[in-house]
Amino acid sequence: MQLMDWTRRSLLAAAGAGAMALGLGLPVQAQTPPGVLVVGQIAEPKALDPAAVTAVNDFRILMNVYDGLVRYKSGTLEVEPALAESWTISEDGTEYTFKLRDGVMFHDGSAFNADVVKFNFDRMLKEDHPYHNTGPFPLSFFFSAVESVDVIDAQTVKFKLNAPYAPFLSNLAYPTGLIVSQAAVEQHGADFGRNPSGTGPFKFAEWRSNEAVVVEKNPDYWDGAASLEAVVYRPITDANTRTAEMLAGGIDLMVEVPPVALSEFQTDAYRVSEQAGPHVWFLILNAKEGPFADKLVRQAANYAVNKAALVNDVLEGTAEVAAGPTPPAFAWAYNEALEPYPYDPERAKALLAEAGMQNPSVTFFVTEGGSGMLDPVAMGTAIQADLEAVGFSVKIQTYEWNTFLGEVNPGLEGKADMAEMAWMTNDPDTLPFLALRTEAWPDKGGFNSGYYSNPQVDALLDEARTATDQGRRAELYKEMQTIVHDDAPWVFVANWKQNAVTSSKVDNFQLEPSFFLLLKDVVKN
Amino acid sequence: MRLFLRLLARNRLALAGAVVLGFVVLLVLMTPVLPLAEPNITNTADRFQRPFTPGHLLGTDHLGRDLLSRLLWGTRLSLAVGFSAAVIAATIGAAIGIVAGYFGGRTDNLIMRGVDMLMAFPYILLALAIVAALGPGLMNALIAVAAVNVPFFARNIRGITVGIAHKEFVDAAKLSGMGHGRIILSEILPNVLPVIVIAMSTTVGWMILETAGLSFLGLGSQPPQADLGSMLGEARAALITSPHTSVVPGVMILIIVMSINLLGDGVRDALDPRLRSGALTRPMAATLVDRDSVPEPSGDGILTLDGIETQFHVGDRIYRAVGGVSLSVGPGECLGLIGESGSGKSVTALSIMGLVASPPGVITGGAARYRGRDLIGMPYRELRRLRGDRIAYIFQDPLATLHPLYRVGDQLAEAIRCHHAIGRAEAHDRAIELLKSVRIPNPESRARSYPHEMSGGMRQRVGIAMALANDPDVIIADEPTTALDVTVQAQILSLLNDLRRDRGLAIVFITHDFGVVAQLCDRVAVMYAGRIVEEGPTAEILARPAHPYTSRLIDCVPELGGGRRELAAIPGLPPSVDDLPAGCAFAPRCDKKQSSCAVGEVALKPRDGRAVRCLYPDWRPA
Amino acid sequence: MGSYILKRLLSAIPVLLGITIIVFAIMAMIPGDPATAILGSYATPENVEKLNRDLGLDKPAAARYFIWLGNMLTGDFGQSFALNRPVIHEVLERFSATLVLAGTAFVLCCFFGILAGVVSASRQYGLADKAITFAVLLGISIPSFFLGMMMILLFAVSLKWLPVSGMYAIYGGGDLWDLLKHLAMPATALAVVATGVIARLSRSAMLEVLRQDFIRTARAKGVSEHRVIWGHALRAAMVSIIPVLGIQAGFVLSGAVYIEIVFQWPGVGRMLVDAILKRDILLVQGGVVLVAACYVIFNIMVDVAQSLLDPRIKT
Amino acid sequence: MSAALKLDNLSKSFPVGKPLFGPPKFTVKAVRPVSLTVETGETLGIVGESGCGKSTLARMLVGLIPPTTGRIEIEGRAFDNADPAAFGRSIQYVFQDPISSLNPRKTIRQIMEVPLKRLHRMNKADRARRISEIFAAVNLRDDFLNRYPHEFSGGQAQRIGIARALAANARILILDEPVSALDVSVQAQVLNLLAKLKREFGLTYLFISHDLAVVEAVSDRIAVLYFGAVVEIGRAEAIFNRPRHPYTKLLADSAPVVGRPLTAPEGKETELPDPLNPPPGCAFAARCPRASELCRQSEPQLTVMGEYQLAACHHPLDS
Repeated sequence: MQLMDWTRRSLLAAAGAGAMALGLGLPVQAQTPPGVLVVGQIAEPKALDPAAVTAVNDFRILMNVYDGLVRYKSGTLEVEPALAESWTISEDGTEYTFKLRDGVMFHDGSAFNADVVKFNFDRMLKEDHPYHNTGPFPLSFFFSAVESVDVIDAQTVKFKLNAPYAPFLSNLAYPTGLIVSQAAVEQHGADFGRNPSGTGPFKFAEWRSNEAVVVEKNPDYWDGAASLEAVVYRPITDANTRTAEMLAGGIDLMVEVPPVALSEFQTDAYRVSEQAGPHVWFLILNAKEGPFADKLVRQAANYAVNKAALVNDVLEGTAEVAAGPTPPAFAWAYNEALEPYPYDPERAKALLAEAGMQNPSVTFFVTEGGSGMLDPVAMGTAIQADLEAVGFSVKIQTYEWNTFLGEVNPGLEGKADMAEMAWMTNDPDTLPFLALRTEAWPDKGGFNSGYYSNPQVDALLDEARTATDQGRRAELYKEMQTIVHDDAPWVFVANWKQNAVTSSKVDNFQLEPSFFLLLKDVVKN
Repeated sequence: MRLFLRLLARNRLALAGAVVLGFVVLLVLMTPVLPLAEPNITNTADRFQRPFTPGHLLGTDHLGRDLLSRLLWGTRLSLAVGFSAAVIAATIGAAIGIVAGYFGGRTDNLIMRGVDMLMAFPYILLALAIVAALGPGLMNALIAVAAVNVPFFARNIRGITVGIAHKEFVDAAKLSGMGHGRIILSEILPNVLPVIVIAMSTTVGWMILETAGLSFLGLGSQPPQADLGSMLGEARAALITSPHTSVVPGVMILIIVMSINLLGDGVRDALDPRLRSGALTRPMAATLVDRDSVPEPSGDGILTLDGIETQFHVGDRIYRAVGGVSLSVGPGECLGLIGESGSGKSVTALSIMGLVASPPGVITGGAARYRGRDLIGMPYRELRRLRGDRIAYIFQDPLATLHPLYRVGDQLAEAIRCHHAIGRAEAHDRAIELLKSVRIPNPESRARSYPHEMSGGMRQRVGIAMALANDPDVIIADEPTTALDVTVQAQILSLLNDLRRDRGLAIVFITHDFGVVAQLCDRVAVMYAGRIVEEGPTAEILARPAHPYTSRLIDCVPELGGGRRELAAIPGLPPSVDDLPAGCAFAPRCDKKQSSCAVGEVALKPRDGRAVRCLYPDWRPA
Repeated sequence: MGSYILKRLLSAIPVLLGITIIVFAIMAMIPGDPATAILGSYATPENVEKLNRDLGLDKPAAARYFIWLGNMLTGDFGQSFALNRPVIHEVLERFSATLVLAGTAFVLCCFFGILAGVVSASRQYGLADKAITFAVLLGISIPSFFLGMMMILLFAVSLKWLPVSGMYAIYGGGDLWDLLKHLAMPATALAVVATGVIARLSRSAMLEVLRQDFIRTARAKGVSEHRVIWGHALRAAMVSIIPVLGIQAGFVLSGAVYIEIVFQWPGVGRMLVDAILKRDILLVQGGVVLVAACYVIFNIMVDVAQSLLDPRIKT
Repeated sequence: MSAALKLDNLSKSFPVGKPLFGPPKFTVKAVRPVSLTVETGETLGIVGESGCGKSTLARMLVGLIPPTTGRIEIEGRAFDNADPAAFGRSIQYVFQDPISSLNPRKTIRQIMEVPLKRLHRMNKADRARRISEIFAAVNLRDDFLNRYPHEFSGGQAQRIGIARALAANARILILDEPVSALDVSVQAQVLNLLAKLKREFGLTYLFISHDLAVVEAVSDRIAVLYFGAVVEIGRAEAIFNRPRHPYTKLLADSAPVVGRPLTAPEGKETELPDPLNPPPGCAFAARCPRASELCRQSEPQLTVMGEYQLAACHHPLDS
C-alpha cells in the first residue's frame, strides 16, 4: 500500500540522517601534539594587560608572558630578583632603588630599561599620564604608597614612597607589578590588552575569542628558553565540562579541579598536584550586634564547626584546617604554635550556656561561588548543620557573588550575623590590615565587615607595616595571630590547597604557593 | 464534568500519567509522616553512598544527606512551585489576554505590543535578570518563571477571546443589558476557562523544567532546602564520579514532567469539544468497509446502489446515517436526492466513492456498482483510479472544498494529471479550456487566482470544472448551490443542465430544495431518517406525493407569489439516527398514523415506476 | 511585498525601543555594580566609587540611558567592562557562534519535528504514531542541560566518539567536518525539546487539516494519498505550524544558554549570563538588544514566509 | 399609525488597511445612506443577497455597530444606548445562528434570566414566573430550562433565542435571518410562531432574509437591498409580482419555482461590483439588461412609482 511505502521511506531517511550524525564522530581522538600544552582555564581572560586585570585566572597567562622587577622564589612567597638584578632600601624604608637587568628585550623588539619601568608605574598611578586612559587599573592601589618613580640612569630606577610600606616588594612580585612594553602600549593604546607584549618566557601568539589564547616559546628568554613550544589556554567555565575534557584528553592541564572529581584522576594516566597557598576561608562574625557580639559565642561557633569534616569530606582533602587569620603559606610570618579550634560540640554548648544564650538565631550569608570560595553552598550547608547541632538556629541567605560582595563589604550590621569569605593575598600584611583593624571598618573604607576591634591588634599591624626588618615583622604578626585566634572575630575554617591535574605526558609541572601557574620548565611529550 | 472524567479515564495514556502523578503526589503528601531520614541532616563522612546501601535506599548526596528523603521533599517543593507558577502565569496572562481580546482596537494594540516586547526578550535572560534583581530564592525563581510565561498565556488567551468576543451570544448579552465587566466574567471567562486549564495543564511540566533550569544556574531554592532543580544543580559537580546523585533528581523530573504532560494531554483531549466529537481523528484514504454480504445487482443504470448502509461509530453509540439505500442512475439522467438535514442524503452520496470520514464512518452493508463493478470494498488503488476520473463530485461550499493555498488553475491541472500522464503545460492549457467551458470570463487570468479571490459563484464554477476535468460518466453533486445566492444559483443550475445534455452525464443531485429538484431532475428520491421514503419521476411526485412526509414537506415550502400567509408546518423533529423508532420513522409526526405504523419494517413498495415506503400511501389519480 | 516588509520593519522599531527601556531598567534595578564585580575582594567603597567614575556610571540613570541610546544609534555599543573590548565585537563574534548552534538545532527540530508530526498524524493510533508520541513526550520532559550532561558522559567521556566541548578543535581542526563533530551533541540536545513541541503541533495541525473539506475534494478527484498528505494537507497545516516555528526559534535561542554552558559553546547566551552576573551592563544591554532585534527580524521573516505561503494574508 | 423605527440617511463605512496612525487607505461602504420607516405593528421585510449590507443595517439598529452617518429614531426618541437597560427594553434582536447566539456554558435558565435581571430588575420568583409564561408562549417545555444549548436542535434553539428577545419585553424585534439555518419543516414552525407572537404582543418586526418566498410570506412591506442601498420598496404582495427595478425582477425570476422550466435568467453572468472600487453610477448597471450610459454615470434615487412602491432606477420596468 502506498501509505506504507512513503512512511517507510521517510523513516529510513530519518534513520539514515541519525546514523550519519553519529558516524560523524567515530574516529575522534582528542590528542594534542607534543610540545604544546593545553591548559583548561576557568574563564575567558578579561585582558592580557597585567595592570588592568584582577583575576587569578588571567594571572595564569600573564605570569608566563611578562616578568616583574622581582618574583617569588620557586616554592615560596619570598621575593627574588627578576628584571631587577638587585635593589637597596633606604634606612627609613621610603626609597627603593633597583638595578635593572641589562640586554632584556620585549617580544616586540623594544628594549627594557628604566624609562619603561617609569612608564609602567606612571601609566597606572598618574591620572594625567597620556596612557592613563588605557585603564582602568583596578589594583593600582597596591602601589598607592608610591610617590614618584625616578629614572637614575638607563639601568637604575628609584621608587619613592610616601611612608614606609613593608609589603611593597611583595606587591611588585604580584602580577599588577609586571612590566609591559611601552612601545606596544603606545602602538595599541586601549587595545594593548589584546596585543600584549612582555619579556616573559612565552610570547603572545593569538587570541581566538572564547576559544583559546595561544602563547609561543620566547627563544631569547633571558632566563633560558622554555621547554614547551607553545601553550594553549582554553576557557572552560563549567567545572564539569572541564573535568570531562580532561578525561577525554582535550586538555593536558586542568586547574581548580572540583573536589568531588578528584577521585576520577587517581590513575596512572594523570598526576594530581597540590600546593597550599596564601588563602584563608573563614566566616565573618558580626561582633557589633547580635549573639556574636559576645566573644564566648564566637568561640562557641569555632568549636561547633567540624572543620576536619569540611576539608576532608566536603572539599575532599583539597584544603587544610585553618588555625588563625594567617595562612601557613607565609611560613616566615606564621605562628606554628597556634592550634586550630578542635571540633567540640559539647564545649560549644557549654560556652553558649555560659554566655546565657538559648538557641541564638543567626542569619548566614552564603555565596554561590566566587574567587577562592571553594564550594560555598555545600560548605555553608554543612556549617549550618553543625551550628544547629549545638543549638544555633541558622537561616541561610544565598547570593550570587557580586550581590554577595555588595551586601557583605559595606558591613553586616542590620543584615546578618555571619558571612562566608575567602581571601588570597601575597603578603601577610594584606588581609589582617584590610579586614581586622578598627580603622578598616567598612565606613572607613576597609573590609572589616564584622566590626572586630582590638586596639592591641591595631597597634601590632600598624607597626608591622612600617617595619623593614622581616624578623621583626614576623614577631608582630605571630603575636597578632595569637590575639585574634582567641578573640575569634571569625570562624577560621580552611586553607585551600590549590590543585591541578596533568596528564601523564606532562613532566616537571609544579604548583606555586602564590597560586601562579609557571610553565617555563614544563615538558610535554 | 462526569463526561470529562469519563473521557479522561478512557484515554489510557492519560490514565497512566494520572496514576503515576497521583502516586507521586500521594507520596509527597505522605512525606512528612513517612519514616524518612531528615532531609537536611548532613553526615559528610557518609557522602556519595551508592543507591541501595542500607539505610539509604537511593544513596546519599555530597553532604551525606539521604537522597530518598531529599528527593521526596524536593519533589514536594518542585511540584508546588511548578503548579503555582503555572497558576500565577495563567491567571495574569489570561486576564491580560481577555482584556486585550475583548476590547480590541487600541487597547489590544497597546497590550499586544507590550507582549511582543517581552516575547522578543530572550526569556531565560529575562528570568535571570529578574532573579538577579530580586535576589535568589525559590520564591523569586517562581516569580521570574511565572513572569516570563505571562506573555505566552496572554497571547494564546487573547486569540481565543477574540474569537469568542465576536460570537453572537456576546452581542446578545450586551442587548440583555450586561456591562463589560459582567460580560467578561459571565460570558467570556467560562468559555475561555477550558483553554486556560488546557494551557495550564500542558505548562505545569514546562514550569518545573524552567524552575529546574534556574536552579541549575544557581538561582533556585536556598540551601539546605531541596528542590529537584537545585538537587540536580548541586549534584552536577559530581556528575562524573557519582552520577546517581544527578540521575535520581533528573529521572524524577522526567517522571513528573512526563506524567504531567500525559495527564495534560488527556485533559486537553477531554476538554476539547472537537476531540470529544471525534472531529480530530484522521480520516483514512477510503471509508472503512465492514459488510457481511454483497447484495445481488438490481438496477441497470451506469451507477447502481443496492442497499447501502453507512454508520458512524462514536464511542459506544451507533448512528445509522444511511439505512439501506438503493438507487440507480443512467447516462444523461439526473436523479435528485432530497431530504432535510440529517436525512442521510450526503452520507449516501459520499459512501459511493468511500469518501465518508472514517473513523467514525463505516459502510456496513450494500453495494455501489459502477458499470457493474462494486465500488464498496474495492482495493484502494483501483478506487483511486476511478475517483475523479469516471465518477466525480461537486461539493457544497466551494470556499471550503477548494484548497485555499493552491491557484485554481493548478488544482484543475492536478485533477487531470492524477489520471493522465501529461505535461504541466498541457494540463494547464486543459485547465483553461475547462474554465472556459464553465463560462468563467478571462479564464487565463482566473487560472492564476486563489479561491478566496473569487466570488462564490465563480468558485462553484471552478468546482464544476474540476468535476469535468476527466470527462467523467457520473457526477455526484452534493448541494452545489445551497451556499449561493439565488441569482447565482440560477446561473449554476442552468450551466449544469446544459452540461448534462451536451455530455450525456449521469448526475446524482443532492438538495433540500424542491424548487431546484423540480427544475433540474428527471427523477427524485425523498429521504427521511436514512432511508428513501418515496421515489419516482419528479413531476409526478411533486404533483401527487404518495408519502405523507413528502406531501407535507412540499406544503411547508413557501412559494413566491403566495403573499402573506400562514404556512403549513410539520410538528416535532426528525428522529435521531442513533435511536430510530420501530416501524415507520415518520410515524410519530404523521397525522395519518395507525397503530400498525409503529410495528415491523415498512418496505419500499414499487408501483407504476414509482415507489413509496408507507403502509397507507395516498395514491391520487393523475 | 516590499512595502509589507518595510511596514513590518517599521513597526518593529517601537518594540525594539521598548526592549531597550526594559533591559536598561532591569540592569539599573539589579543590585551590585560592575566595579564591585571587577574589584572582587578588593572592592572597598572608595575603590568602587573611583572605578565607577572611571566607567562613567556616576551619572543619573536617565542620562545614561539616552547617552547609551544615542551612541547605539551611531553604531557605538560601548565597551564591555569585564572583557575590555567593544561590546559590538564581542556580541557579533559570540552571536555568530550562537547562530551556528541555534540555527542547526532549529533546522533539525523543524525537519524532524514536522516529519514526526506528519508521520504520526497520518498513521494516527498506529504503532508509528504511538512510538513517536512517546518519544516526543520523553523529549519535552527532559531538561536539556541534563540531557546534554548525559550525552557528554556517554558519547565523549565513555565512548570518545565526539569532542566534549567547544566549537572547533584547538589543533588540526577548523574545517566544516570539525565544526560538525563539535556541533553534533549540542545541536541535538538543544533541538530535542523544540522537536517535541513542533512534532506535537504538526500532528494536531495535520489532524485538523485532514478533516477539512478540501482534503476530501483532493481525494475525490483521485489524488494519491502520498500527495494528499505531503502536498495538500502539509501545505495547509504549515499555515498553523509556521507561526509556532517563530516562537520556537525564540525558545531555541533562549535554551541555547544552558547548552552553551554545558558544552562550552562560545555563544552569546553564555556570554549574557556571565555578563549579567558580572554586572557588565553595556554588554548585557547591547547583547540583549541585538538578540531581540534578531528575534524580531526572524519573526518578520516568518510572517513574510507565512504571507508567501498563504495568499489569504493581506500584504 | 406612528413610526416604531425611523432611519434617516443611515450609513456605515468600514476602514480597510488601516495604518497605525492617520486615516485608513480605503473605506468599504457596507451600507449607503438608507432612509426607512417601520410603522408600529408592521413587519418590514428586508431582502437582499449576501454582501448587500442587510446584517450591518440590522446591527446598527440595536447599537452593536455604530453608524458612520445618519440617525435612528426608536418610537419617536433619538437612538440612545447610554443606558443599556432602558435601550434593551425598547428594541431586541434575534440572531441568525441560533446555537452560537446561546452561551454554550450556561443553562437555558441562566440565559433567560439575564434580561429579566438586568433590564427589569425582577426578583427570583418573578423571574421564574415570567420565564414560564414566555416559554409557554413559544411552545417550549419548562424542563428545557436546566439544559445546555448544545442539547437542542436548531429550531428549538431559535425558539429559545426568540424567548430571550421576548423576555426583554421590547416592542420592536430585529429578526436577522431567523430561519435561514433551519430545515423547511422547522422553518415553517418558527415563522408561524413569530406571526402568533406578533399578534399576541403587538410587536413590530424588521425581518431580514435572503429568501424571497419567506420574506413575502411574513411581511407587510418589503425593501430590496442591493450593494448597500435600497433599490426598491413596496407592498409585499405587489413587489415581486410587479417589480419596477430590474434587480427585483432578476431576484424574482431566479428563485426556483416548481413547475417553471430551467432557464438562465436574463442578464449577464456577472456578479457584485468590487466594494473597494465601486462604479460611479448605478451599482446594478453592469448586470442590467436595460442599462444605458446614464446608468453608468449617475446614481438613481428612490422615486415613487405607483401606490406604496418606490424604486431607484433610471429605466424602471412597466407595472
